[in-house]
Amino acid sequence: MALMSYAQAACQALAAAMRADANVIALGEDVGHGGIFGQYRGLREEFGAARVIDTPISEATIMGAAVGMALTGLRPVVEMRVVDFALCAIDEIVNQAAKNRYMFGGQGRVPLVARMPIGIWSGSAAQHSQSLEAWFAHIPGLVVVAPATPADNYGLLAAAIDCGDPVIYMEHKELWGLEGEVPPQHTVALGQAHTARDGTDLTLVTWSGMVHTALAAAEQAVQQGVSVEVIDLRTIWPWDRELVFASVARTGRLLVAHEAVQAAGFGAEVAATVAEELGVPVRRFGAARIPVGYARSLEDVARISAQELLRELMLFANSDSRGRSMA
Amino acid sequence: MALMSYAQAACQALAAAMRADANVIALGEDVGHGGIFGQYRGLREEFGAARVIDTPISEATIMGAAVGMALTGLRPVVEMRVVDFALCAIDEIVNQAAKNRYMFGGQGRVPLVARMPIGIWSGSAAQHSQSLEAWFAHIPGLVVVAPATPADNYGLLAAAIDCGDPVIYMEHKELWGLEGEVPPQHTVALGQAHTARDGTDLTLVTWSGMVHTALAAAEQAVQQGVSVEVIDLRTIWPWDRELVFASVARTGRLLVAHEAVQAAGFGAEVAATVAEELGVPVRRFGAARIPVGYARSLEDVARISAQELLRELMLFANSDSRGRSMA
Amino acid sequence: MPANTTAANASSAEHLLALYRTMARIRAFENAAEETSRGGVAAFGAATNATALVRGPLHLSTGQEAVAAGVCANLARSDYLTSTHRGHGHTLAKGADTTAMMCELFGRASGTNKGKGGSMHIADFAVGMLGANGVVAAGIPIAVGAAHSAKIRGTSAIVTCFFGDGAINRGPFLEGLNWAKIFELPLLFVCEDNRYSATTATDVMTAGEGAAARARGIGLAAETVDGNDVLAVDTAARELVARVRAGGGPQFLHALTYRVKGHVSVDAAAYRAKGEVESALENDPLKLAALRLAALGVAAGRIAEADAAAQTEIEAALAAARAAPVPEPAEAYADIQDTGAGLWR
Amino acid sequence: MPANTTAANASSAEHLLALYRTMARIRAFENAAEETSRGGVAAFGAATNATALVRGPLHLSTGQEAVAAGVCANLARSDYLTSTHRGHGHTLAKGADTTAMMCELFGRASGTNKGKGGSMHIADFAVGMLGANGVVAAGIPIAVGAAHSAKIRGTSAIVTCFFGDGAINRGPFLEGLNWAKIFELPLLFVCEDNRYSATTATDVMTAGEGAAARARGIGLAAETVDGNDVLAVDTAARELVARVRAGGGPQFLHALTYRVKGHVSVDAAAYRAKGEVESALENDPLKLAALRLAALGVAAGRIAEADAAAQTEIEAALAAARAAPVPEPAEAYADIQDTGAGLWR
Ligand SMILES: Cc1ncc(C[n+]2csc(CCOP(=O)(O)OP(=O)(O)O)c2C)c(N)n1
Ligand SMILES: Cc1ncc(C[n+]2csc(CCOP(=O)(O)OP(=O)(O)O)c2C)c(N)n1
Ligand SMILES: [Mg+2]
Ligand SMILES: [Mg+2]
Repeated sequence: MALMSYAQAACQALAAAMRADANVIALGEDVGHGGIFGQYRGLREEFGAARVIDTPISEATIMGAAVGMALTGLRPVVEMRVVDFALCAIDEIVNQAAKNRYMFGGQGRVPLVARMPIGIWSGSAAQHSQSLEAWFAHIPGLVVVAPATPADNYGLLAAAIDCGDPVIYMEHKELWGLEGEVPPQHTVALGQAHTARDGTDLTLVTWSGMVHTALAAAEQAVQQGVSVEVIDLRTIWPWDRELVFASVARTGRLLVAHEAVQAAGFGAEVAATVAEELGVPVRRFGAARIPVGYARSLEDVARISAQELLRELMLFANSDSRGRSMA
Repeated sequence: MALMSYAQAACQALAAAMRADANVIALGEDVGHGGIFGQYRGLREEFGAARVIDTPISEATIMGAAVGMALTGLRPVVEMRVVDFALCAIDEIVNQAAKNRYMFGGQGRVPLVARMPIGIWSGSAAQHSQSLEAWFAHIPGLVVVAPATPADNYGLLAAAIDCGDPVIYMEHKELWGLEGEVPPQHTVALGQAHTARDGTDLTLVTWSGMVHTALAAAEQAVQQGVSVEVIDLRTIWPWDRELVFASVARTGRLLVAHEAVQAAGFGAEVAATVAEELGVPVRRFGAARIPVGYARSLEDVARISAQELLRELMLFANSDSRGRSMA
Repeated sequence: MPANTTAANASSAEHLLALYRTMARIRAFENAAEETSRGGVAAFGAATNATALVRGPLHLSTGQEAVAAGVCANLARSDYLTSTHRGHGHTLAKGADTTAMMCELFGRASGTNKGKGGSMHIADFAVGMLGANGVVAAGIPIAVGAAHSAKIRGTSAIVTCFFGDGAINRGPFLEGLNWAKIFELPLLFVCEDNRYSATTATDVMTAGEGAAARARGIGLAAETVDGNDVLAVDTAARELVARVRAGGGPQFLHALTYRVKGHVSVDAAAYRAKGEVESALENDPLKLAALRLAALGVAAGRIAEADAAAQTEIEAALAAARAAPVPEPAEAYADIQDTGAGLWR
Repeated sequence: MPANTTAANASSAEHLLALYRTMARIRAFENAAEETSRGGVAAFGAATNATALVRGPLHLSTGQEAVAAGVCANLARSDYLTSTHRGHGHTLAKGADTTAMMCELFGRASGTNKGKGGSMHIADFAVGMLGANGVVAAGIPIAVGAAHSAKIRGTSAIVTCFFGDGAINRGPFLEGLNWAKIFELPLLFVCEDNRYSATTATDVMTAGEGAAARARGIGLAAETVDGNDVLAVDTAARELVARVRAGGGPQFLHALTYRVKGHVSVDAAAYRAKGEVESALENDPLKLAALRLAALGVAAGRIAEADAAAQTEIEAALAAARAAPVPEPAEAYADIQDTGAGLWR
């Protein structure tokens, strides 16, 4: 076990993969100087500029070139800085990377990892604060991953690089400095959720930065007599239905919380599926459908605090068997 | 009333708006020659090339320029041909058009209509057959519209041009030739769904091309003793919760069907909301999470037929009160 | 030295005849595809004929065959190539099998893409053909990546990237050329300029002196060639390919040709000036090559033979495609992704 | 004619002094913003200081003031302008009020954007400043649209579009220039070349002869100017703006300058060569202008006065911003859209 930050964990997982396989390369803006969050620190020194490739500000071509690289034997790790800028490369992700293998009848494979951090990034306002994991879950051909801890950022990035599919790898913009223990040679299987906290009264499914908020809220719920099971989905697609179903079957109700806008967010998929399959009360708590404002007073409205989440938890826990408030 | 095709209806609604307001203009590839579906036929002849603007193949700039036009007094109607190509203009839609008014503190307005047809387009395979309405519903600042009939394509396009917000206007790629009656000076309020068929046993919510499939399936369900109420949502965001809730409160169960991939589709939003609010059984039927293949045998797997929808309807109608199959 | 001249003549005649054969095969292939597609296109509001063998949009390169033939004559099987929605000629000239191609257009399980792609996405990775593409200019970044990969992996493969005149107004053109040049990638860009972008004449949509000037503005050497003269294309491409192979970095070829048919097979192209097509047909690349072959002393019978051989080959392809089985519905779920695919909706 | 010369001298001195004042105000504004932002930036992994008055990424144009001042001196209030993430200078020079700007950086309800945008999205539509933008090159198509709109509506407004040297490698650069030229729009493109794109020296990422050559490759006339010489910028811009106003279509100005600070305020810019900044400071645009003013016979006191006035103005802005109320939380739900907004999640 080693203590490292979320950024260091990813960096070390990538370094290990690059040591093991000469075809693993990294490309994107400013990666040569270590990435603007330090998530590529030291890689160019170790692997050289030919494998840690600084690129022009050309998102469409960064992603499109990665498709061409992946098709011809490399395993590129693509840096998009934030998901907001990946919006300049959507054709390349959705029409090219995701569909290539299918459209060409299985002739090619596109084993690339596209890193595009999600989440509110303090004081950065509307164009740097989005969480768009639901978009990519909607697109056949893509795997979608959102690690919440340093250990998972190591283990999931290792698994993503190893995976033969295009993986949309969504770190969180405010977790880079978070520290935690990482087991050596750690990997985490894609598609496996993690029960971050056991509980009996209610299942709270979440992912990414919201995992930490959820754990804090669950902690406080205990004092109000409610035992919350917290599941960190970790992989958004394919999501771990079995683990969620098993938990909800025990607790009898599901709350999904996420930082993304609630409307048409991935919480809807989880909630709808559980409602369909188990017929138990479901509830969601995602962000309001508002852009993220700059002033702290506005940004705070777009964020979900542990306090607000707790309030939702308690309201839901105290609702009737169809999930309706008993007030 | 006049009989016209879905394409003609849109064309005439646009012509009427252009006659009424000199600031309404149209721009996009091939619009000068009437648009490749005839949806701009005759407009250049009537309004001239300065207002019916043929553009280079520059999707990002078509959309970005429309933002600049809208900010400075025009009301542009933007042609993207199919939603699949609009993926080349996502930054301009999501980071610019949708966020402009908010981000700049209400200084500007972006009254544009971005036409980007959805749906499978027979024999056109994976890159020309997507339905991505859920994406845009997820983005604060956007209105999302999906007309199913000539009358609605007239009335909703008129309303969309009139609306001060950026409207993602999603016609269906296979409905251009569909004929129907259109009342004179027709408009349809944004955000209002339409009960396309009354019924008592089950509410079927749908939109766009799937409305026609749903009506066919509902017709057949009668013969099997099940009365289906079909609601055409028409506007995806904001969707008509009141009408849907009222219907489901009567029928006691909800099925949402759409041509888009089911996973993280907009059906999840509708189903999850109804489950949360009414606690009744919900079910979705969307496309499998597969790209659309070219061969008819493959394309047919990606489509939802009236037959399949009927099967789902009947299974659901015959399930227990928690929506679970009684087999 | 009349003997040498004769020998040189004979060898260049054989070379031209080989190029002619490629063009004739493309022409025959596309004529047959057009024939079997009648009613199968839903573009331009036309009704779909449910029984058409070739479905959906079919973009023909009729009249542009010299570009595909002349460029690809200089490529090895191990070289890579990316193409556009109008990619039959490139694919065939790169070495793909016409039966597998026709099967693909017919949506058969034995097609190059197992029936999953059709005309607009035709690909044959076995001959380095990494795919036609339904999105204008989308092949450019992919080609750039393949070339970057070849360079990183130290292979000798080079990449050729075809795109149309309309594509030079999309962002990836700038980004891709810039990238190729700063990394000095082994890449030949070919702008196949047929003067139209769908229903729009490209020149009025294009500022400046056109494709070659733009490429030069981004620092690439660029040449312009008569794209209907297969020998001229071949000669220019040979020189450029040699420079690319020698490590000279990306090169740019602007080939001037003409789109004889409508944008897609059902487009009557009523927007063209009267007589425009007729006068363009004077410059038909097959006709020009045949005249040149005659001038080189090749007997008319050998040209007719080439035409007939192409015809026979394509008829066999048609017959095979007609007889081939369509994909099983279960195949719709195959080859999507390893992680997270399945019947589960 | 010594009398005339003196008069000319005096008038050009006054003109330069006015330009100097604009630069001094920008400098003072940004110095104050930097000071009040310490710890407020989460970029580069740095921790956020919850009490910082200016939050998030702050991109300073220190050392580049001559470009904003020189160009905007030739614009009317009714002309439009689009900018980048590094937009304080452009906004101020276009006529925005420094108090409203500082309030915006402080996230106050009285900010130009009601506290919704901050530094990276600063805008003042009342003076035609249509917005800074957090996405590199995203302002280009918007400027193109504004110019197209001005042309269609028949107004006399022209548009100026600022972007960085890094932006010329993004697709919208090509698309926007092409569009502006084919429609002959009233638009001045200004590439403010500060030699860096975040941590990367732009030249190694840019093929060819740079911004002006690229613009020429797309058919635009283009000029290069010393962007640290405010008079040179002013003179070049005057000529280009005149051409634009006269219906000459889009013009292009490449202004060479230098980014004195890091990319964002907390970036120490350790990736730069030793001594690079020091030697660049020799060319500081304020210093150069002050020398020139002295040469024109302007008394040192008048320059000091200009500096002091700028300082006073910005201190007042700071005080006002400190005292201003923050936006009410309910404001988070306002100005999203007319149809479909609301508290409903
Ligand atoms: C990004 C994008 N925009 C629009 C289209 C629709 N479209 C298909 S082909 C075409 C014209 C392309 O012109 P050009 O590049 O010259 O190729 P050509 O068809 O002449 O071979 C257009 C506009 C598309 N496929 N992709
Ligand atoms: C599309 C996009 N890609 C990347 C970024 C991150 N980014 C912000 S500023 C910047 C450098 C821009 O360089 P340049 O255009 O020269 O402007 P400068 O910062 O030098 O003023 C980058 C890469 C972004 N904001 N948008
Ligand atoms: Mg063309
Ligand atoms: Mg710069």
